[in-house]
Amino acid sequence: MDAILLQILNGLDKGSAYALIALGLTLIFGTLGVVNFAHGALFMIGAFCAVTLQRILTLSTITIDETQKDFLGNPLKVKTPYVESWFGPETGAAIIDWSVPLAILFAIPVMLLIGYVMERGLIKHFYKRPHADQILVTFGLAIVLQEIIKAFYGANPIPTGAPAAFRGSFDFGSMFGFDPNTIIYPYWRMVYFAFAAVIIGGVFAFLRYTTFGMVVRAGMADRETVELLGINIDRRFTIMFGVAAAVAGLAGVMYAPINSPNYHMGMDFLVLSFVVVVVGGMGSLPGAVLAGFLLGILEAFASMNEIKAIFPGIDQIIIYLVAIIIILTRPRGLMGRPGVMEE
Amino acid sequence: MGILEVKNVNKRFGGLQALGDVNLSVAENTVHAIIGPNGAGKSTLLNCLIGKLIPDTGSVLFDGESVLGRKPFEICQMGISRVFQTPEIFGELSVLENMMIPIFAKRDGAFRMQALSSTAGERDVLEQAEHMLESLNMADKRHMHSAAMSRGDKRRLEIGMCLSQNPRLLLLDEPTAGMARADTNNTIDLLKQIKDERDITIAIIEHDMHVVFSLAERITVLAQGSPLVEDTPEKIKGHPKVREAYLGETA
Amino acid sequence: MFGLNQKDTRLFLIVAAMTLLAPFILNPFPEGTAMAQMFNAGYPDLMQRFVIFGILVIGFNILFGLTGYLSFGHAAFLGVGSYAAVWMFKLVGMNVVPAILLSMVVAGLFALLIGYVSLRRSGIYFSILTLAFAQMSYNLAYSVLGNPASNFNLTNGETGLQLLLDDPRVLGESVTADGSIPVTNFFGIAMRDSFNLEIGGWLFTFNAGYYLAGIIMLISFYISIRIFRSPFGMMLRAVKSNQQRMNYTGLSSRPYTLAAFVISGIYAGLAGGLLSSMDPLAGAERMHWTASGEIVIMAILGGVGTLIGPILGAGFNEYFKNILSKINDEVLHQWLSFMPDGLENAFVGVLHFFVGKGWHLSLGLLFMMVIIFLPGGLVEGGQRLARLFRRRRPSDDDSQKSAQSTPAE
Amino acid sequence: MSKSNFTRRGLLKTSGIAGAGLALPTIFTASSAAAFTNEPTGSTVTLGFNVPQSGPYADEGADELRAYKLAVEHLNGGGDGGMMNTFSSKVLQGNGVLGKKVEFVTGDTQTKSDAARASAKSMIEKDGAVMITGGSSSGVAIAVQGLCQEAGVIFMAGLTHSNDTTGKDKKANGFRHFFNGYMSAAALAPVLESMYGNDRKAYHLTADYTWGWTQEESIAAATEAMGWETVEKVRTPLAATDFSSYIGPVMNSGADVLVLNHYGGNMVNSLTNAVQFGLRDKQVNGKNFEIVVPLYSRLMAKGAGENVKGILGSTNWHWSLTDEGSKTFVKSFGEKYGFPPSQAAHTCYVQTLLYADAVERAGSFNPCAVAEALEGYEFDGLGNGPTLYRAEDHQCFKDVLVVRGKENPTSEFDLLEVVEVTPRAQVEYAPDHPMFAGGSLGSCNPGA
Repeated sequence: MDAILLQILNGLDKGSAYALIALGLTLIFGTLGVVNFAHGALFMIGAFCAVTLQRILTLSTITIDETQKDFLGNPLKVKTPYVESWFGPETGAAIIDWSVPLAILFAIPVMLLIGYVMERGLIKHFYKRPHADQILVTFGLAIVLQEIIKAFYGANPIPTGAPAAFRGSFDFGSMFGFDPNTIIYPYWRMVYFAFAAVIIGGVFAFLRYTTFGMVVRAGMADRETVELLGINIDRRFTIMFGVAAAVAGLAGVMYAPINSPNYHMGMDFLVLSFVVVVVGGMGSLPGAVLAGFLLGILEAFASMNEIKAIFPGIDQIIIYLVAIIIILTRPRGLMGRPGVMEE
Repeated sequence: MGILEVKNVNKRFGGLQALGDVNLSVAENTVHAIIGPNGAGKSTLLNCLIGKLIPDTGSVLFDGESVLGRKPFEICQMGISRVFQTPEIFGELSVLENMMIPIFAKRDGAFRMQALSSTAGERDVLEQAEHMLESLNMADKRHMHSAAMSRGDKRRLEIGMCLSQNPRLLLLDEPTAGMARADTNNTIDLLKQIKDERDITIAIIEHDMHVVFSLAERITVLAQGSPLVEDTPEKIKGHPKVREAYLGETA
Repeated sequence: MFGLNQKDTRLFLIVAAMTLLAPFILNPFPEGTAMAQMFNAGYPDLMQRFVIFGILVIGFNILFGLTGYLSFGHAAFLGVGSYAAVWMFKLVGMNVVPAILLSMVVAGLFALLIGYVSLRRSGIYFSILTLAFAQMSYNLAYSVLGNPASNFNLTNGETGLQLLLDDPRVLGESVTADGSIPVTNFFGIAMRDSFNLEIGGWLFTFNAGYYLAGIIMLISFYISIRIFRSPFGMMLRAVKSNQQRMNYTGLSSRPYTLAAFVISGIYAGLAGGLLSSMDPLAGAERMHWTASGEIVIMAILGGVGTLIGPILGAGFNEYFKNILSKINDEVLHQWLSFMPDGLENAFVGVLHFFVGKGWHLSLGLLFMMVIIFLPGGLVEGGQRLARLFRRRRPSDDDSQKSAQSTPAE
Repeated sequence: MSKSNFTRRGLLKTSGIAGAGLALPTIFTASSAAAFTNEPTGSTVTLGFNVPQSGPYADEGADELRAYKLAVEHLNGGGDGGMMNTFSSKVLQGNGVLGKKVEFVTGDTQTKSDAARASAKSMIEKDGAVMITGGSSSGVAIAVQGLCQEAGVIFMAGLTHSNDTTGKDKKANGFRHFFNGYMSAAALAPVLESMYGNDRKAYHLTADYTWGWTQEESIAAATEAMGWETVEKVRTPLAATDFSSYIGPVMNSGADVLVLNHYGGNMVNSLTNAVQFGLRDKQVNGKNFEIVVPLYSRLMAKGAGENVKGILGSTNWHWSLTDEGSKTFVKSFGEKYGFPPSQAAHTCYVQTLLYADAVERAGSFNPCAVAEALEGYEFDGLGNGPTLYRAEDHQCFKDVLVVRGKENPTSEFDLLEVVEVTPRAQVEYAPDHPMFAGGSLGSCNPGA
């Protein structure tokens, strides 16, 4: 029982990341009709927003410490971050410590801008092209983006820690009356789940309760009619692309403390999030979120020793297996509409 | 006994009775029109005839054989050809190729692996297709991209493709919908010509009364999912029930 | 000729000539020069890759180009074919013929299975089904099916399936007289045998393996032309164009798509078998989704649905992949040594990001350029060039137009 | 008609044949002119450096490449000579190898066995490389080693830690300086015992591929021998990026030590996740919960950041060693590149020197002669103390370092501290040890 609860927690967490990326992919697909293979790269760039801010905050003055030696035996160069010399060592250290949450503020304008430039500069020209061309050009863009990041930051993962206040884990086990330590869960992962819930809720509320959102939803359902009403749906769709990029980017920022960001993390997520989108049903936002959590939880369960003992290697293939079963039993995924991407 | 027999067909969608106790008999070598106001169940009935929908009860027999539950290509191979509301042709293929495909289908059945023989070497199929195009007055367009043609020409080609298989029953679903007057008249002329030249049964679902009364030999009026009357065009014109349900407003 | 029309015959003869003369064409620079060091591609391994990936993409194009079904898991068949061939070398003997035949059979059966299930869906749902099957195959091949410690080591996991000295090879020898693993051969002609022709400063290498693969590629290409021009090919294009009409014309589209899927799977298996014949080690990475993606890239780069496109796309991709990754700063300095020092360093500093470890970046940019500016792929590029030249002479645009509905070469 | 098994182009580069440019075509045979594959006949010799330049191990590959370039510089008489000064053999003069200037070509393994073989083939067939070296994973090393055996060139393995490289997949033309899973385990076990006691319950998380399996087998055997109990061995997919669902159950199992048989990105993530779950703050069975990472590298430690503090593992070499060889190497590498070398850089540098030295001693580039010169060769002064290249399996035997993540690093490179230098005698094993059994070297292949 405790093991199952634990895996549900793990699944919710994995699911949060899948759902956030799939949500953005579906927004772009639903509004613009574009299959965006560069979406994983946007997630990765988000994570590197956190890395970049951390680097900016730790820009340092260099002083020579004669008492210590570096690896060549020369006097050691000691770095003191500017923020520490400006705000005092304690406040400065606290600011650096909180660099990941602060990076949210940094990432939003950056991601909106990247989204805007991407849509106006490239994606716009591909609305009328076949989906295969869209996939290929955005895949090419994804390679280019990740290679640029690699050229600047290297291929090695870069540790980007959560604020000290969120390190460590919470013991659900003792809270629910199980043995202590049986269900422990890191604070930051709980923050991530809550954050994902807020973003998902925010996107849905935005689409449902704002006029802007209503126009976009109407445009998703029937673009021509909305255009006939004299509404400039293109401009709104461009903005939605920016929003989708921002959602992916924020998912990336908050993910940085969970796993050290590296340049190929976007590709690692890309295929899985596409599977999630399709299992959810092309063009369905609730479907994407539902499928994200469903696959996250199933993946967590498949990694349990008890289950692996019965089906060796099941954790390697569970997502794909489930995807195949769902697509075969439900022709358009969990919540897809007919006629979308079926030709 | 007609070539197409619809017996006691019922179809519900949730709470909506789309078809209620439909009985219909289409006699061989006649032109039979099915008309009715919007929402009368024409499309549902058509979908039952071509196997796309399976009625809750009742049967649909073509030449004594049930069509229910059969796949579209099987129904076609039985001798029923279908013309769609918007012309369905192979847009990316040339007009000649469009015409060859049904001839191949007629000759070789639903699937035949001829991966290494040359299309250009299929003399008999080519000849038949050329001949068909000539009779449609489309021979000069044979190498055109079929998607580039006018709507009337596409319709002409589609009907020609159906005819090339010598079907026993031709099902037309609002064949002139959305067409200009001239194209509509051309299509009517073509259908008349077909009726005169061939032994073929035509079932037509139509909105346009001009088309219906130019072609049909018998007419079934559908209202609220059930046949109201079935008779010759002359009788239908004067029928009080029809006037009330339908023609009253439009005629 | 050969049952092809005049235009196709000409195309086929051009491809045949290029394939047979490739050792000359690919080595335009004299040996020992800086240009030769990087740009010459006439060495056996790369030449083999050109034609083998050509076969793979020709097959993929029969499915994707004609029916429009985008398989995102095609690399699985390549991988299965490779494994089958290596198993043949391990168990039976080093002749490549049975190995290649077995790879085609195994890949065909595997394609039949996956195609039968996946073709129940269309569009992106089909793509994701094929992707899921391929990723499952890859993951299992990499780990569970490749554990050397277990009794069921089908793939040898990370290292890849390789030949060992103690393999049985019932129809051949396990170990050669000098204590090595025997080499793959075609009735005695070793695949790695080459002979070198030296003319002036130029060196041309003629490799047995390349010529075997090249001839098989020509046969595959010939078959693909026949398929394109056959009633079957027309039906496949009909599937892409309008499935609804096709079904209501009395044709069942499923067996057609399945046949196309299996044929392209057999092509992929053949390519895999050839890869293993040239270099008898089969790695699981061949089945990774990025490998499948690369097949799609090559097909679209060349020009989807065209006859020659797959060969151009495969050649373009393999050439740049191999060449760009081998250029390093030292080579750049050597090339640019004619410049003043400051300028040279500046150029090297910039180019540094695009070669060697940055080759992915260049390749990504190249893909984007082709897709953005040449929607019809390299074939369209060629047509534009041809038109540019033709404009000077009285144009024959009408014949051009009338031919449009048949696939361009 | 003439035949050659692998074409050789290096031959033509400087041989003056170009002068006969307009002469009649001559068909010549490589095999009649050469005794072995890519025999260098001009004034230069070409080595092939095959390292991961793209993919997750690109940074490690870049460090290997730096070391190779440094080694070439030193062999050609440039720089300060590096470890050539401390090497016990003195035949290298800084005038190239056998008087030929050393040149090199580079390739990208992508950490995929297919791509690595293609890249190695291109260096052999096109560039005339007479020796291939490099790599950053065991799968690649074994695959390329097999290729070099077939082609008839020497393979000097880079970073490869699987027992199989010199175990069941060993080859006559292949040589490994780096240590292996068995040696890691043999070096670690006594330290683990003295630090954590001999009554421990270990839980293994293992990357689900060849290297992971051999490492798990080695560590489990060594720790069980000293009294530990192995509670569970769990395989994790190589593609996994988030290990939370594997780490969660650890605390449930009653284990008090977690062994992470992961490398590279897998290790960075699994260790980060384990620390995130607070495992290191827990008490189990009345003992502090501990985490062990059997194979460490500085780049991985850098990726995992603060999470490595206090975590034990083993490494082949570390820049903080104070023997003369290590100090000289760190100095010449550090002055050229601005930071200390990694263990991957060290092993690659040493392999290049060892190869050059063996050629000098053999007086020939012939792979068979070189192999003979390397087999059973005893040397010193290259950073790991007295070392033996064992003839039976082409594995180097030398001291192994047990290291621990440093609590108070003074710089971004100062992440590990050496806990113990385990002497060579303690990590030696018989060539027919069951973990290395099966397979045989075969006979050396000179190609041609």
